[in-house]
Amino acid sequence: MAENFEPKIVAFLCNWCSYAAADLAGTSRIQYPPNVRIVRVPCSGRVNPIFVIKAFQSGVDGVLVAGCHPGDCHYQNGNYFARRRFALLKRLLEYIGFDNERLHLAWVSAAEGGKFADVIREVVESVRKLGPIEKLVKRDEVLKDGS
Amino acid sequence: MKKIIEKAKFADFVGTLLSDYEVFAPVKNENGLVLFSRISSPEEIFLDFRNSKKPPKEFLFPQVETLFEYEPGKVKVPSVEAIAQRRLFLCVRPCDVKSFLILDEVFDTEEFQDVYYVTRRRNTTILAMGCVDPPSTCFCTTFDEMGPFSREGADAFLVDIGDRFLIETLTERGESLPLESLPDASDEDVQTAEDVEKKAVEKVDRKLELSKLGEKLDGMFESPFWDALHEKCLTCGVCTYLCPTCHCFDISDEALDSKGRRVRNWDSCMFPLFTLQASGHNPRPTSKERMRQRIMHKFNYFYKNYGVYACVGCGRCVENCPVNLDIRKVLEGILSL
Amino acid sequence: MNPYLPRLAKIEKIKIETEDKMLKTFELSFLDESERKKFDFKPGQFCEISVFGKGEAPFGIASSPTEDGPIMFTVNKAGVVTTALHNLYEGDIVGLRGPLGNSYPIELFKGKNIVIVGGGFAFTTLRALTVYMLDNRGEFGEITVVYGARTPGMFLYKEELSDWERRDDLKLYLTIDKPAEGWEGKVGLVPSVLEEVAPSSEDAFAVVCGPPIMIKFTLPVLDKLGFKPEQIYTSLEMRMKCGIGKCGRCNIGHLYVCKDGPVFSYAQLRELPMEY
Amino acid sequence: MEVEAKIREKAKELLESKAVDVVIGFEKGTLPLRSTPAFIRDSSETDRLVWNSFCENNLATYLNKLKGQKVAIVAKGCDSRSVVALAVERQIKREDVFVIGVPCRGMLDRRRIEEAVGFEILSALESDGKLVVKSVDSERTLDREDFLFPSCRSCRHRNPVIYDFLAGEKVEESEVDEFELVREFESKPPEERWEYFKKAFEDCLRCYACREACPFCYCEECFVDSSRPKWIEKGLDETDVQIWHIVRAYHHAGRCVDCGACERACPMGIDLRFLTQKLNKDVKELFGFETGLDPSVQPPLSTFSLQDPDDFK
Repeated sequence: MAENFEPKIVAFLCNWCSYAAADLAGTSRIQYPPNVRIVRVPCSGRVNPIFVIKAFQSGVDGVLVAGCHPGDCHYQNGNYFARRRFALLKRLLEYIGFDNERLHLAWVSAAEGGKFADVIREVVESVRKLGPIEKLVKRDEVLKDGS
Repeated sequence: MKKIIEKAKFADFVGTLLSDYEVFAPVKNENGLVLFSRISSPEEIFLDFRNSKKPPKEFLFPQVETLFEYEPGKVKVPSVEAIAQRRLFLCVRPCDVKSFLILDEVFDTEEFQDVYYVTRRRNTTILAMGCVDPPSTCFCTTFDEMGPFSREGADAFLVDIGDRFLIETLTERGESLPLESLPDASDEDVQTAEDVEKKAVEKVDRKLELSKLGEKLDGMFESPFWDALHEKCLTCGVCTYLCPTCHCFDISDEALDSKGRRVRNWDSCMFPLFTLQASGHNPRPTSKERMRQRIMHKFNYFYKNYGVYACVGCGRCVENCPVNLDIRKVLEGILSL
Repeated sequence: MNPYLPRLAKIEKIKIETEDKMLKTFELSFLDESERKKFDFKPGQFCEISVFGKGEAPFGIASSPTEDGPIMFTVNKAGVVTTALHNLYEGDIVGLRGPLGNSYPIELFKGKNIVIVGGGFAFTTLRALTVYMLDNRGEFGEITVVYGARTPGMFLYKEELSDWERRDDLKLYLTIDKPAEGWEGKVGLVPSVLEEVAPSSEDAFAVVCGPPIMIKFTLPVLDKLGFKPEQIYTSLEMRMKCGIGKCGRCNIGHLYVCKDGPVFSYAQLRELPMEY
Repeated sequence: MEVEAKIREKAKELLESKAVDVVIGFEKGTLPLRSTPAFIRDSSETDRLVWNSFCENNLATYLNKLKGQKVAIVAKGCDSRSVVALAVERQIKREDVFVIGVPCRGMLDRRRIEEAVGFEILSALESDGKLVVKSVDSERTLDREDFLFPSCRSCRHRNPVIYDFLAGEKVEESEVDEFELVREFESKPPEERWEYFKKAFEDCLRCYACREACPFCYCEECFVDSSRPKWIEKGLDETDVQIWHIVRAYHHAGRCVDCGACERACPMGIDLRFLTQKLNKDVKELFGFETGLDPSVQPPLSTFSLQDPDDFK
């Protein structure tokens, strides 16, 4: 089952670096899996951990949070705050037994179109191995969407 | 009629009930909480309890209930059959049985009948059990015709008289219970049951005199009594969520794209959103107004509207309040003004 | 009959009432025609309108029982449901539950002079009452309407107001808070205009709806004009969920605004605690 | 008893001298094994104040409601850390709060006591390390160390970290490893951890006693009450309950003093420190921070360091 399972990935990309990297990957015709749905945020520091948890609850199989390399942040320290926030969130989710490889974190600068594609490929493959999400996802026959 | 169920044969008796009814009885769950839950075998029943943590009200007026589901252009109400099975509440305490009668006043009015509550209520047989050893937090005898052995509202009544139960049927629904194979109760059994009852009634000595309560409450809406009272209240929902007579609820929609459902959840007058208006105005912004509303509702407004207090003296709010804000002390404070 | 089940209704028409676009009037018609016949209501009653997926909220019925066809509601964009309503289009489906609550005491008003005092966007059920009285004009005495708004663009039902101005069997006084160019009508707050108009309290009833600050200053004026508390009625708004006196939140004292109201006389309100 | 006398005396002095408007302490509860918060404004009523092993509430939670008033508060070690942390978060002005510090030997868990003795307790008496509980016809003597609340058992700050007056001699601090249980749990396989997590919160009622008992839950609008956006539903859906607890605990990362007030307030006896202690451990190991010990240090999530550990690839 795992081979033809197409995971749904949500990626929170910071506008100045990782979103720009996604653009660059596109303009450079670099291929990467289409599973990712991109949410553009001003900065990785804008990503509230509840966004990530809410995504998992809605049935998203994997989440990527990407920002500028430390020191490159357009707002100086947004990514430093994100670094602390997601260090704690990742360990807390792991602690409660949630399969932690569903949450991926990456620094991708605006010039790293190639790295962006690699990161997406890596995220999709690692989540594909885990199969559809079971923990924290709302199982609700009425509210189950079509797929 | 009065019959005897040997404790040794109680499991068989419950077995026969299970074949005719969905049976809900006190069960001790893995986390050590005694809760009423649906049982599939007699062994699950746990009788060494004073009262359940959550009141059995939750099976007539569930904490979460789907009112209807909807899709674009279509509203689907849950079929009445889904909630109309024959059910039996086993070993319910008299105070909780009385709470059903109080909830009936709200949900079963002829102008607007709450079909969800009324359907369940009309299909539920109530086999109550007297409190042989009522704890000190109980004050049910405060309310008229209420006590550890009051039978009002029950279809049949169990009294624990040592190695056996005396079961007394009170309504025809009670008579329709499978009691034929049980021996009749001897006069001696009946006498023992009466002694047990007398002892228990005396034990509930925290009896408040409420005759003047309504008139006192009428005059004290602006009284400084409320300022002193509310300060330690945290405005959490414990007292309302564990109360057998609290009936307030919230209605909200849960949706995914174009499909969804409308759900009714328990609500609490202690919560910030209870009376918060879209304009931002909230007639009851702090714990003072909310605590005053809780007391006024249960002991003044409800009495004015329905002629009965919205309290059965079960003591759950007394036992579980995180700051030990004891409603009996509140009432005594009001009565002494 | 399940009291929580809304009937499906279609939005026939949406009209923007005010210049700031925060108020829109919706005309709703039942999908099932037979429901409309059963839907007999009186001025002052309200309905719970459902936007499926967002929730339900109470709105006064703005149309009069004498107007058949779609039922009119004017909605101020404030919360989740009202914002959702404002985002809908003509032809969309909503839910409608009602009529709920009591109404203005029409029987009591018959043969009497009626003074209607409205402020801001609280003119919905007052419109229903006024239109009802105009359609049964003979049954009522003198009708005086004092309606104030912040600016000329903030009046509701502007076309009808101009029709009413031309009628001789209705005294209409429109006022705005501050002078605005192109406006010849009165300028000033409702209480002061009411004092100036000074309708007689003889054999009369007053109906007051508007923001609390307006009511606070209107009552003393009515009192000075000789209106006793039992001659003054108002319609109150509270947070509501069930609309049928069960969910426990909209009470003032022992009365529920949804079931025992929303229309109360001031004699009633004086007996109740000031908690609204 | 002498701690109690000192508290009363100090309270009387503060009220008489008008140094404070109100003294928040504990008075005798209406049930055995219970003390209840008391708000004393009249200096003649300070004799209502008591001190025993059942003063379990964290009174700092009331400071948020008494802004602008001069308040004296009876504070155990953990409560005093709450006062420090609330001042750091600028919710209270330190000079408006007079801390009557009380060295604490840990509070006793009434539910576990009642379960252990099996009978309904009608009265209780404490004397040097022992607790004598009585019912109508039976009596038991218990060792208080066996019935400490979990947070008190792993407490390393029994003496108040700040105080304007200390009611009683300092007690010796324990060197217990406060994160021992967390480390043990971390070593378990994921599935077993997930099962424990699911079972721990399945009795949750969404009554929010944990939120209201905590001094650091002072948001104007809690995320569960938000309707725009609506993060989670209000019912008992398993994932909504789980997310409520995950996010509530997460919001206390680097702000929780592990006083255990949330756990004690929970009517369903849920292991709420299960999540907050993990966060406290991570905050200490990753950022070297412990809440409420040093008024000059910023809470970890409102600052950063260039040398922070980096999980981003």
